[in-house]
Amino acid sequence: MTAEEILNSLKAKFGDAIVEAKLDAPQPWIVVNPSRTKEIAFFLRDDPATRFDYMMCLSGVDYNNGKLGIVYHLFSMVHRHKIVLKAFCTKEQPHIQSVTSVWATANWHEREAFDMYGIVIDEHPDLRRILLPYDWEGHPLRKDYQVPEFYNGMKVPY
Amino acid sequence: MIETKSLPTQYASQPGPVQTSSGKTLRTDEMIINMGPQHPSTHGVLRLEIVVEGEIIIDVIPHIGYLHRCFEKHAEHMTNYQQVIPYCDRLDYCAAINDEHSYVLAVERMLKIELPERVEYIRVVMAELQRIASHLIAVGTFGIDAGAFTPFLYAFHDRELILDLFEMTCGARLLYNYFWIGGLSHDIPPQFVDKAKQFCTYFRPRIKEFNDLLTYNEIFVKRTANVGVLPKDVALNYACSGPMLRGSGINWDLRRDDPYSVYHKLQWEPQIGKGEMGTVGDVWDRHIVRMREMEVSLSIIEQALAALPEGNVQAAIPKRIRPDAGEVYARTETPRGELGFYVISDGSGTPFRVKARAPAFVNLSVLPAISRGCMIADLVLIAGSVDIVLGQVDR
Amino acid sequence: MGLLDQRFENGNVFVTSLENLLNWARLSSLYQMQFGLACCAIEMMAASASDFDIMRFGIIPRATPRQADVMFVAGTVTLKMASRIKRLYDQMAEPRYIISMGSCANCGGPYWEHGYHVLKGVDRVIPVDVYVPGCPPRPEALLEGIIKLQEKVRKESLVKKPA
Amino acid sequence: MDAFQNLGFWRTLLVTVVLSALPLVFILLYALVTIYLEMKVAAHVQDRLAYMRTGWHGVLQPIADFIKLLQKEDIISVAADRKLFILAPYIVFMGTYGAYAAIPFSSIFIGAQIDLGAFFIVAISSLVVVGILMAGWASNNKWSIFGAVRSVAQMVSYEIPTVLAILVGVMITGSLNLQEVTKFQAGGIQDWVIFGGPLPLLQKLLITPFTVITFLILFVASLAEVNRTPFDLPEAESELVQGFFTEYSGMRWALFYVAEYANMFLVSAVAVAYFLGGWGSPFGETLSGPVLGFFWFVLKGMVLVFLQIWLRWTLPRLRVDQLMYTAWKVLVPFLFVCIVAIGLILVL
Repeated sequence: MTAEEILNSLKAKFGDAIVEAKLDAPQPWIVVNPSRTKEIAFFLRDDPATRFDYMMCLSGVDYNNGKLGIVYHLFSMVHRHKIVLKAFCTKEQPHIQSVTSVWATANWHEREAFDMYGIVIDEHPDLRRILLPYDWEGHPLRKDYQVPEFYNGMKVPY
Repeated sequence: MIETKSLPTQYASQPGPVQTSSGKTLRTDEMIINMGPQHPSTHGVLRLEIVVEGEIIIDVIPHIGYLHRCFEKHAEHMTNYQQVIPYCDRLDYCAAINDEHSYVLAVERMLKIELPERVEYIRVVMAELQRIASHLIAVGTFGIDAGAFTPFLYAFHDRELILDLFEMTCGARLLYNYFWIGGLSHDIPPQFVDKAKQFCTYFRPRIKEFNDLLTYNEIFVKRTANVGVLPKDVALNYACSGPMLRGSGINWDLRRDDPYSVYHKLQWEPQIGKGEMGTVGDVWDRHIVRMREMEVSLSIIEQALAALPEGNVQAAIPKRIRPDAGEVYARTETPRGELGFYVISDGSGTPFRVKARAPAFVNLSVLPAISRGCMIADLVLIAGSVDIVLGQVDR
Repeated sequence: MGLLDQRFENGNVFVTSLENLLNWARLSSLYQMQFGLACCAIEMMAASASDFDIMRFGIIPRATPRQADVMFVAGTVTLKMASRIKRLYDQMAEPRYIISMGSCANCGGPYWEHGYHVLKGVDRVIPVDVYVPGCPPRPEALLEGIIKLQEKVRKESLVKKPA
Repeated sequence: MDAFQNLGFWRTLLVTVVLSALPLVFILLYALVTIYLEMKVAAHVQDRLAYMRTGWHGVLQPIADFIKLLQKEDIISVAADRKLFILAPYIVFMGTYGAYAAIPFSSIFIGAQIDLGAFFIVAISSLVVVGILMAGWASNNKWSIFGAVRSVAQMVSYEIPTVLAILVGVMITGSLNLQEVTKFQAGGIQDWVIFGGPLPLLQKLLITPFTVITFLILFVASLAEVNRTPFDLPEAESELVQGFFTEYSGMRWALFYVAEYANMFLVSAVAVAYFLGGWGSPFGETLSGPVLGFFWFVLKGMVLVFLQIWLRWTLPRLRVDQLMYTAWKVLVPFLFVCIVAIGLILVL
């Protein structure tokens, strides 16, 4: 299936939940509503025409204009096609729905996005920090992050 | 809908409350044990919080991040794209070349440049040599997990020979910085081809010796067969890759199915687990897939060396790399599986965002699902068969 | 401190002979704690494998800190790991020695500037006896570090240090 | 011991103390040699050299280790059960050392001429289990408890095949006294119990397969008794850190260590006494005598110890349930068959 067909079938099913799309990029992407990612993901995985059963990657991004986002790279082992989904949120309201129930691999990736960007993943079964210590303050991969002077009495900068 | 709860029960005595015939529930005691961060068998600084009932595991909670070295932050703060390569080396320190390969591939796809043939062939040779070296560490330390120390030393002895080849080429033993964007840091030395061929002829019988020592050892087979079974659907749902996925019987190899470099010009077949000693997808299958992949790599190396063309080892690229604004996700098959780099460029000379999709990170996340109901001794083996490198898990 | 260290007021012939014997025993039997952090751990493993064979110096890996004499801090120490390393150091029995292996453990290495989660040098939490530079150091460099440590142990004294 | 009955009380005491110290000297010397041997054998299996720096080819290494451990800081953690923690290594060592009393080192030297020698060894070496359980419990460390519990389960299970195998020896030699057993096989290699003992030719031919199997089972079971690979689960390094002595440091740990090596020789000595002719020379009368007897006994024991070391550096480790399976469903049934068969052949 080409990206255009995928976009059309998504539009037909979800309508206004599909915010925007860029199909002429080398890896075409579709922007979806951050509070409806789960049902869209279920549809993409279970629809026999798409069958995106393999999530390659899930990355949090700080776009440095007050916008945060999560990028889903999907792949189908059955049809061997790819698509990129994106969901954006603001720094003030960083909420994106979890897709862990669709692809189990998203669990740790989403925890990492929370850890690094502070994106709150709604409906995530176990939303804790994953890489940094549980008592760490701040979300280091945000572009405006300031490195703390001390952590637990240990000096952090060189 | 894919059923992820179809995991097989591994022992007759399932953990949980036991009822007598009169309906009374017996009390059983559960215990929490910490394995790691310093433990002989966690392959680095992984910490596993284990809930056990006697020796049987009820739950495993991995705690990672003890080696979080801020790779993604560094990638954003370097002065140019090339400076990220040494940090990629340090992600998966057992297979540094494969990490570089993935990153330079992502940037090259972004720049849309064509590489000289010679570069691609040398890259294939190096990547496959590195794959053998990495698998040797994996199976060697796996031997230690199973209680056999000697195979580890046999494996490391052979690995040294590969490191000699690398050292001859770029001067480093472990972290190379050899693949550069648009080519290689420099050409291979003249005697390299002969030495590499010698290594191939030397190493083939050694694989057999290793198999006799460990893989087909009766005790080892008893320990690993039917343990830690990872069914196909679970493997896909957790997006496992590499020997993990192939061990579960899925015929999937990025070198063949999402071709990069010159793998499509060479003759070879991916190895998959067939459940020869037990169930498809058990620990032994993952081990044998690694052993057989080493043989496949040898044949790839021999073919690539035979077809090695003459030519330049650097494509004509601008001194200052400034890809157009955009994004790319490129993936390669590393010894641990699919290593992808998601690179976003904003048109400046430094990457805007680099996300490493680390195979060890993803493969490790399946560990709790496949080790419930096992024994502590099995957990050690399952963790060993996942073949994690903490540098990649924690980045 | 070992059982006898710095228990003597002044050195005499007996004390110095005992000192020589104990120092010889200590330096020839440095049990290593089986513990690696990152890239350098692979080189440490290579050093204990057949080609370099660290056991020639009497170094045997022990899995528990209680029975170890020397800890190689081989790799990047992160802030999350630092408290654990401190605890492992505390669990080791005196006399105990630390070899900091590789640039990361020495001073933060390549992660010194932007590594928000990297401890810039393990000597900020535990005392270090020998620093082995390199990223990662070759196994030969580690062996040299061990010889340096042995030289250091040879000069230890049982006599109480002047206050 | 009969020779001392005419001496006074104090002289008897003195002689007893000196004589009982002899096995201790032997154990210490033997432990030093075997620790060195273990590492060297391992190294040569693994294509390397091991100790090279202390003395010629590192022969002084065990001595250096010993001196170092002597003056190492002695750690007893706050949460540990202090009394049991301190007591445990001594009990483990005592169990082993006590068993040496009934080992016939030579035709003129045996610590105690007990008629129930074999029985005494089996009984007193079980004391080791108590010590190990104490060590594991007192350490207040979960890995230690696991090690201790595994160790107890393993030793108790493998006691059965060991005792049954010794029983086969008793059936053939007709004695529990290890000196008597040795004298029974004094005629050289063809009279050793492993080859059927001094029986008529037909019986010997019939019985030999069973005795060889019994000896092999005894050897396997003894591996488990002393926690050696492939049965080294109690101290499985990759699983339980160091098992029951995870928390021990310095001299106390050294005591465990020496006891472990002493145990290796102990089980070998029992096997040698019952199946390999004890201190008897393999050539019958030639090259026999009290001193040469001692030499033969130690040589045979060391060959078995060497086999244990060799196996350790070759094989992987079993799992707990497989370990129990091996004991109860493989070794014990085979031994029952052997016992019945040997009994039938003997009454022929």
